[in-house]
Amino acid sequence: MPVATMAGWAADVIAELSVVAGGVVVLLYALAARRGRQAGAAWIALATTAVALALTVPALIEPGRLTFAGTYARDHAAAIARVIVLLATAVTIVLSVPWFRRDPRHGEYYTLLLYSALGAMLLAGATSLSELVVAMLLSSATGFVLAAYHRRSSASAEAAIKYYLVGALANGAMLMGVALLYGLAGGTTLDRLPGLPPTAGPVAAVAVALVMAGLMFKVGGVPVHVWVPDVAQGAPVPVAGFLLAVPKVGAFVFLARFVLALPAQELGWAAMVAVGAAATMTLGNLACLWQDDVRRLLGWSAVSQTGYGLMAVAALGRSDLAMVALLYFLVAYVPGNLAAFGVVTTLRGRTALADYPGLADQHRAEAAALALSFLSFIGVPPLSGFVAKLLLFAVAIQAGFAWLAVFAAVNTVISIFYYVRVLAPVYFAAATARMRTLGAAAASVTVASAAALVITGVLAQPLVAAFAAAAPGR
Amino acid sequence: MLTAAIFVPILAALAIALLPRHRGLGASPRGLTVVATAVAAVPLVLLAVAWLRFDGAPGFQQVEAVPWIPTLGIAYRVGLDGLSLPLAAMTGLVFTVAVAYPVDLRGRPVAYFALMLFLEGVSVGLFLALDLFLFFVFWDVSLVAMYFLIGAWGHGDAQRSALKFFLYTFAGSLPLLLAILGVYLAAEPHTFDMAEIIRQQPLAGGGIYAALVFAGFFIGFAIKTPIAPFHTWLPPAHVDAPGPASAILAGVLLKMGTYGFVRILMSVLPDLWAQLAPALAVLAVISIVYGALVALAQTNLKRLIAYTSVNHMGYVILGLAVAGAAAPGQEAARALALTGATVEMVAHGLITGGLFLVSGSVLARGGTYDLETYGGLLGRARSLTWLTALLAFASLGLPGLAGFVAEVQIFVGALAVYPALAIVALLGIVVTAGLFLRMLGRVFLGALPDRWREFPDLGRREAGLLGVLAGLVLLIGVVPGWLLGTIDAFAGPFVGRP
Amino acid sequence: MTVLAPSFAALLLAATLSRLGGRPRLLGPVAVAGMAGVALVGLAVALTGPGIEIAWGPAFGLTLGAQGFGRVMLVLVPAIATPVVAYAAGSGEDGLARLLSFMAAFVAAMLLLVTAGDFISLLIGWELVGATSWALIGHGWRDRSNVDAATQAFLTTRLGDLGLYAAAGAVFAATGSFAFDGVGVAASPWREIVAAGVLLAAAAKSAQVPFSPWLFAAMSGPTPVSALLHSATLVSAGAYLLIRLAPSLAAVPWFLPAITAVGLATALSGGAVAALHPHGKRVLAASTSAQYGLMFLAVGAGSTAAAGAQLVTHAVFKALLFLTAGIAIHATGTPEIRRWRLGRSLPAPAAAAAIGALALAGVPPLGAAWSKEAVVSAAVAAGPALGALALAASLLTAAYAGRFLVLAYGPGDLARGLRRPEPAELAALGALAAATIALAVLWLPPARAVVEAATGGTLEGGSVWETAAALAALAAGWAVVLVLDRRGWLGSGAAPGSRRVLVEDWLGLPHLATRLVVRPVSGLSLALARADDRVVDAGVRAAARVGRAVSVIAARQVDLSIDRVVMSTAGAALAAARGSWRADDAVVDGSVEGAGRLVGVAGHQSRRLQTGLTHHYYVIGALGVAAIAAVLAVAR
Amino acid sequence: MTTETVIVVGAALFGIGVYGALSQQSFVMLMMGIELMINGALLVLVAMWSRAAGGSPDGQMLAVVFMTVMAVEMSLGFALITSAYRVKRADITEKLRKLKG
Amino acid sequence: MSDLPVSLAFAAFSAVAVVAGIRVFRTDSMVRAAFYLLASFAAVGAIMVLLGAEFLGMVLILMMAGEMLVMAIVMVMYMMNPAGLNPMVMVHQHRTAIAAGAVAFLALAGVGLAGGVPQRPVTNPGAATGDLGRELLGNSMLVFQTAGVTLLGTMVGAIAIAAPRGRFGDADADSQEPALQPDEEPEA
Repeated sequence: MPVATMAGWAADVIAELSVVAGGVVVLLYALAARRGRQAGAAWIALATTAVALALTVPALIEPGRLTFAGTYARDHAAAIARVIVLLATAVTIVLSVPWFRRDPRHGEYYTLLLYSALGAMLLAGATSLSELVVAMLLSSATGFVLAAYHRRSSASAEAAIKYYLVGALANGAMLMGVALLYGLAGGTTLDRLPGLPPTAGPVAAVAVALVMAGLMFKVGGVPVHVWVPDVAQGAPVPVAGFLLAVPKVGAFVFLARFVLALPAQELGWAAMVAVGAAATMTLGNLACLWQDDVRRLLGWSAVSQTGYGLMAVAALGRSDLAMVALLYFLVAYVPGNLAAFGVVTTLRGRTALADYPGLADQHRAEAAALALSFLSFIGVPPLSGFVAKLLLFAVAIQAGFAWLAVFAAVNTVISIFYYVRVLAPVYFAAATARMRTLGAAAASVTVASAAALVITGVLAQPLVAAFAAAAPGR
Repeated sequence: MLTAAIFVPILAALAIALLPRHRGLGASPRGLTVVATAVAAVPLVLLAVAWLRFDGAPGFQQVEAVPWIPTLGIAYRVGLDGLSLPLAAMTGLVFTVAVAYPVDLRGRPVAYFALMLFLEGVSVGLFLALDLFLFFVFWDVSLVAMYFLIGAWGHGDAQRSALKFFLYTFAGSLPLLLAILGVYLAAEPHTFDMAEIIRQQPLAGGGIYAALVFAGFFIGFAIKTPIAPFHTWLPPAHVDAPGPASAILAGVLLKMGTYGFVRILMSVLPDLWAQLAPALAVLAVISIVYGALVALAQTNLKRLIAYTSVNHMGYVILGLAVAGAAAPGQEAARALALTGATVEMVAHGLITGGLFLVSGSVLARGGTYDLETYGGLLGRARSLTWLTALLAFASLGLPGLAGFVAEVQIFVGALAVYPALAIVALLGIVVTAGLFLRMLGRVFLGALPDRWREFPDLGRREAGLLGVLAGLVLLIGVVPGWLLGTIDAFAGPFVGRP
Repeated sequence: MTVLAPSFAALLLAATLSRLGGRPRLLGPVAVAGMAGVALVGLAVALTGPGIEIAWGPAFGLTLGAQGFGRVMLVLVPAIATPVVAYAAGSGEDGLARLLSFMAAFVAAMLLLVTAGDFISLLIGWELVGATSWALIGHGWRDRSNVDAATQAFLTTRLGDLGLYAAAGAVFAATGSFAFDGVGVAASPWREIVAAGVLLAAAAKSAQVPFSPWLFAAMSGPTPVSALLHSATLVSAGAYLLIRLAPSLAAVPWFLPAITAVGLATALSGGAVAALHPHGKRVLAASTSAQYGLMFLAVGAGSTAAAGAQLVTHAVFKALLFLTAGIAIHATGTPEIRRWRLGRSLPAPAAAAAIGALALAGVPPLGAAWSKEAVVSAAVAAGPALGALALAASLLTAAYAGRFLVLAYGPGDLARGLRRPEPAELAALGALAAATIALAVLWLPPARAVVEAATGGTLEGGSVWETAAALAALAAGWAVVLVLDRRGWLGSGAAPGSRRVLVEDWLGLPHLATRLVVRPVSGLSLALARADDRVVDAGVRAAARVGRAVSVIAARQVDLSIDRVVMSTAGAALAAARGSWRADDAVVDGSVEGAGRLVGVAGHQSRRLQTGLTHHYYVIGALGVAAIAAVLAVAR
Repeated sequence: MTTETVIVVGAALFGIGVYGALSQQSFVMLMMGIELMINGALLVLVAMWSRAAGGSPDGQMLAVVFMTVMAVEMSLGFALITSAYRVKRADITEKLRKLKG
Repeated sequence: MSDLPVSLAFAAFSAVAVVAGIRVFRTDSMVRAAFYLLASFAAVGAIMVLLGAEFLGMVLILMMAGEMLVMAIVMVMYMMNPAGLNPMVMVHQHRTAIAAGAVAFLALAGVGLAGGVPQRPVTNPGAATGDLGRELLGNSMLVFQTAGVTLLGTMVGAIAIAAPRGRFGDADADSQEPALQPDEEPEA
């Protein structure tokens, strides 16, 4: 292998490499720094995300191509996903500092966070089954640990174990699927999938179903969504916000690449994804209805949001806007999720619904962030959630899944009920006690996330235009 | 200029929302009322100027357009014609009056005025929007603002009513969204531009797709209007909302539905509308008679007025059904019906808006809406009585007042196209007369119960504001030419009147 | 001078009067002078006869003009109103300023009505007359029965107004304009609608059968209001309309016969009521109804001129009679006619009443006799049977006129402590009595041409034997009255429940209206209101029942083993409805909320899927993967 | 020893693993089930590499990745079990049921 | 290698792999179960060798041997009845699990036997190990690197949550959520 090629490949993943390096630096710092200075690791991590963001810029501009012998894509979709992931990671870092202040293993936490983000980034760019498996593993392995990070908290431990057990099963299933697909395609890169032998039908169906199990686990879709509410409730709050959003970004992009690579004639993947979308959004919504725990509610609502996002996946290849819809959905969903968990973080983990009355009186900004986040989830204009839903409905109709759009509409109406169930006391009831917060830093990134919902909603054009140019595999 | 009419109140709302709550202007309800009223009047003034510049030519005028999401064919497009101009101006007026109208602020003046102004900008924007996307944005946002107004300043079971309102009308907005998307996807190239879509008529071929789009629009607008049997969100929302919010809900928000029927559904799918016009007319007549009869049985002042809205919106739909019907040779009658329906939208906004403000004042003084507990208030509250009576007579369609101008045109038009239905619908005006006279008799006439010996009359501010509405109702009733001329500039070409 | 001038003048007067509430002394003079002024303006307009077109909207305008019989009405209405207003000012009612002001407004509306040249203008005047009459009848608003009576009157006449709406629409549909001119040329189905609408409106307004009872309700107003409403204004509008439009609609075959039938029925039934009723003002009210029945009869017989003449003479003497009745009520404090007998106590009003009653009975040479004869002539010309019936009606007229005179102002005991009439009241009586007498000019030969010119119709030449027959009927009627009075039966009351009570109560029409209209409507309205609150409740319940059936099956599975929970909760959303069955009592608020509740229960059920047990999750996952594979393999 | 027969053996191991994962209460036993599933997958993979993919070298790489997955999952599993045991004294799945609904 | 001995060997190893696999869940002792699992893995490793992947097969056997030792230790540490001295069955939803396993087996075996898998035998049997090396540092460089980061992350993570002692003493102290009020002690 010529050295020049290797160097060129390295340059292609310079942003990812910077995150690897940043993680190592954070680790070394954490090992060296005194206990009082552990929070400094956060600043290094933050700087790492900034550097990686800067290094991602070229990939947003240059035309996309495959690298590492076809195992990795350096294209717009991956770059956009990387930007979303890095920004979300940065927000999570800022939220984590006050949250973990008393934790003695404060430092290496950021290494794990960075590597988890890296997993999502690699997943977004993966174009081979090997890279899929290993990126999934990186994302999951760090995710399990992050969920368990409150080592004195039984809820955290329980959430992590369940996350792990479900993930291990899904992964195991996926490996069998990957093995079969490899055999059918004669290689691991995705570009071999369209050439599956025509006799492969049943084998391919089983194989794809097994791979789907793994991908659905990552995006939090039915039937392996069960970890989502548990992690939302049990994991450390900033981590919950992170885990419900960031891995999903990578997994959705990979899912898009994957289904687009499948031979559409032999496999009814679009219908399968559509059914999965319907089931996911409905189940998530129904389970949300009577939640009295705000974090758990957010978890279930994340499930239902995944269902909406899957609508775009189902429409891939049948609608020219499907990829735009998918990416825009991620842009709308991630900050909404972060803002909501940011509010919970800022309010010191306050999670019982009964603790929320009168929030608007005491903390206008936090209440507004929560309201914006929820309204965006509902899809109220001019928030980005609305544009996302508009696009999702449009692509579903265009792809011939009008029933799915109607289904989603009905679900949206149902969802109003539980979002309003939280918002109504926040705005209409009087506070019973003074609510303390974690401080201005957490509040400000929360508000910034919420503001992003407004900004990306009103000024959607640059995003939509960029996404329209970003179709993976082209 | 139209943009200013939309965004001055919205920006002012944001500015007010950011005011500190316990210092300065934020702590002074009186000062805020003055400021907010002044801001609320801005769209009214701007639209009055726009009206002066309006030249009566067909098509959209004074269009202001900026690309918004060109990739998706979305632009910020506003403009007006003979249909939207009166409605937008009426919106400005009703809001100005409602903002200035005294109400129990529950110690949250900042939020109240911010929401009211925000809602004003949004509502004006909806009537001026020439882009389906923009239209829907305003449509949905208005629901949210109204939800908070009812929930936070309502009374009774306000939160439940607000939720029901929000859920129900949002449920209506989603079929609307799907239908808009259906139109968008059918247009080639894909666009949300109303003028372009109306020109293209992308769904002219009919078929199941067009039928589904029609159904989506219809459900969305029918819920908002509301047409019976989609009206059940209306009474609780009205009863529990604060007076000015009710006035806006009835005066402005309901018009969004009827306006949508004309602006979008009838314009985009005229053939289908013509096919279904008889059925729609039947539905309208049911709304008319049903709304009137149910209102007749009410003992709650506000519920009574709320049901008359169902009745009046039935007139509007009847007019629209007639206007869109396939009746060769009756273009003049159809134009008359469309003009009448539009006047009814404006008139209902002023009249019912005024009546809801009145009911707010009655509640503030008597603490209940129960008709039977009142009586003989004429002796104590003269201006309240006279203003209410005037508005009530306007609502029951007395000539010389705005309601008559609207209803007579609707009936005349309907009679030319659907004589039998029109005659059934006419029964509605007798029932309406009965229920309003009964209401006036119960509340203001008869013996004065002892508990109301000290019932205070309207304050000068209330009387003045209601006077403005009543004066306009009278003006339209006596000299409607200026309004009818403007509307006819739209209605004539719309029905293809030679 | 524009044709609207009289209306404006009256409106101005109304506005002025409403501002004079603080200065009661000025009210009377201003009102009388103002109304007289209005009459003069009306006269001027009637003579010059200008027409005017007001562009109301782009599609149509309002056509107004002093044409045909309208010119007579322009003068007649304010002319009658002037003494009535004087009387009202003198009688010192509560809220006099409001009363006078509304009377002036009422006159303004009436003047607008009679100048209307198209259906929209007519409708405007028509409805405004109705609305102002509501305010006048309900003048004593502190008593709720007055208010209810006013409402009844308004609603009844508004029911008739629907006819005008229909007529307006039909004319427009046929001709593209609302002008009266188009009535004659309208094409077939529309012309019939116009005819029916006009007849309905006219009958309701003129208190013809079956709408007559509202006139009794209208008696709740103060006397001057009754005098005004029942003489030249409110009630006359219907007859006026027919006089104006019947000729154009004569081509509709059933139109004139229908008018005749209505008029005849009212004349006879109203006469019967008037002849029996114990309440003074109501006797007059019923007689009004009957007299207008005669006018309808004339119109139906094709003689609008006779009807017009009758309208004018009736307006004058009926106003007079109402005022005398008002003085009697005021003096005695009771509306019961048999307890009046004020001939000795109040000679001046008695004289006036005598003049009025003679006119009502149709005693020559009073003008009223001339007009009544013209009506009878018209009826005879239309057919002998009709003529006979018309004669019968005039016999009834004579009878109740006599009864009224004898009971009200017959020679009785000299009563003391009576409230004496005010000078203004007496002056009003005098003026009206004088006018009644003055109308004797109609007997002069040129009168015939004048009347024909004024009404635009023709008069039948009366024959001698008709006059003789009419006089005989008159004499017979009076004889009966005198005989009955001698025997003391004239003033006797009716036994409760007797047939006579039924007759007195308008042959049971109000009862019928209550049973056939009011009760069904209010019952329906209550039922609908109740249904509206729990609409489609049944639907919700049915859905719940289906859901329960499904859930029973599902539940059996659930009980088998904990593993199966997971399996069977695939149908959890359906099992849901079980809960909603329990919540059934609470489900009363419509299908929407019912559906909401179903969803809510589904929410509870779907949460049961999340058992917290990992091995259940594993099963869900395994089932899910199998399902995915199946969909993948099957779907394309 | 054809591709099909190896796949059948792999399927058997996978099936046994599924059974174990679904039936075992103890975390460790449950993990053994998952290991067996991966074991089956690995066998199928190598069979594919050898007989169906023409010995393409990325197949071997994939096998290495599979083994990495096994190792990583096992070690993390043990770490998480350790952690859970410390705070909850939990060694079987039934002891973890606080988070539900 | 001729076909027959290979086939016989394959049959034997397959039998071992499957039977040992079943025995994993059919034994009284967890430690024994661990060793059955090891046996199953070893048999699979042997089949892999038969299939030509000598290096991978050996790695698998070695790796699993180490892993099973750890597993045994963990059992001893945490599990009740660690040494399996008493017979025990710790299963739930047994029938469902059997059904699921059987379905998985039948589905996979069924589609495997259905014949959709292409026949592309390995072309250069001897070069497998060398290929792997080149692949590792060549085309699959990124995968290899990622795996490396994953292992690093796993080590850090496993230590972070499992090690009770850290640089600053008790590493678990205060490792929980903040309390709702700053002056309160958080609840565990």
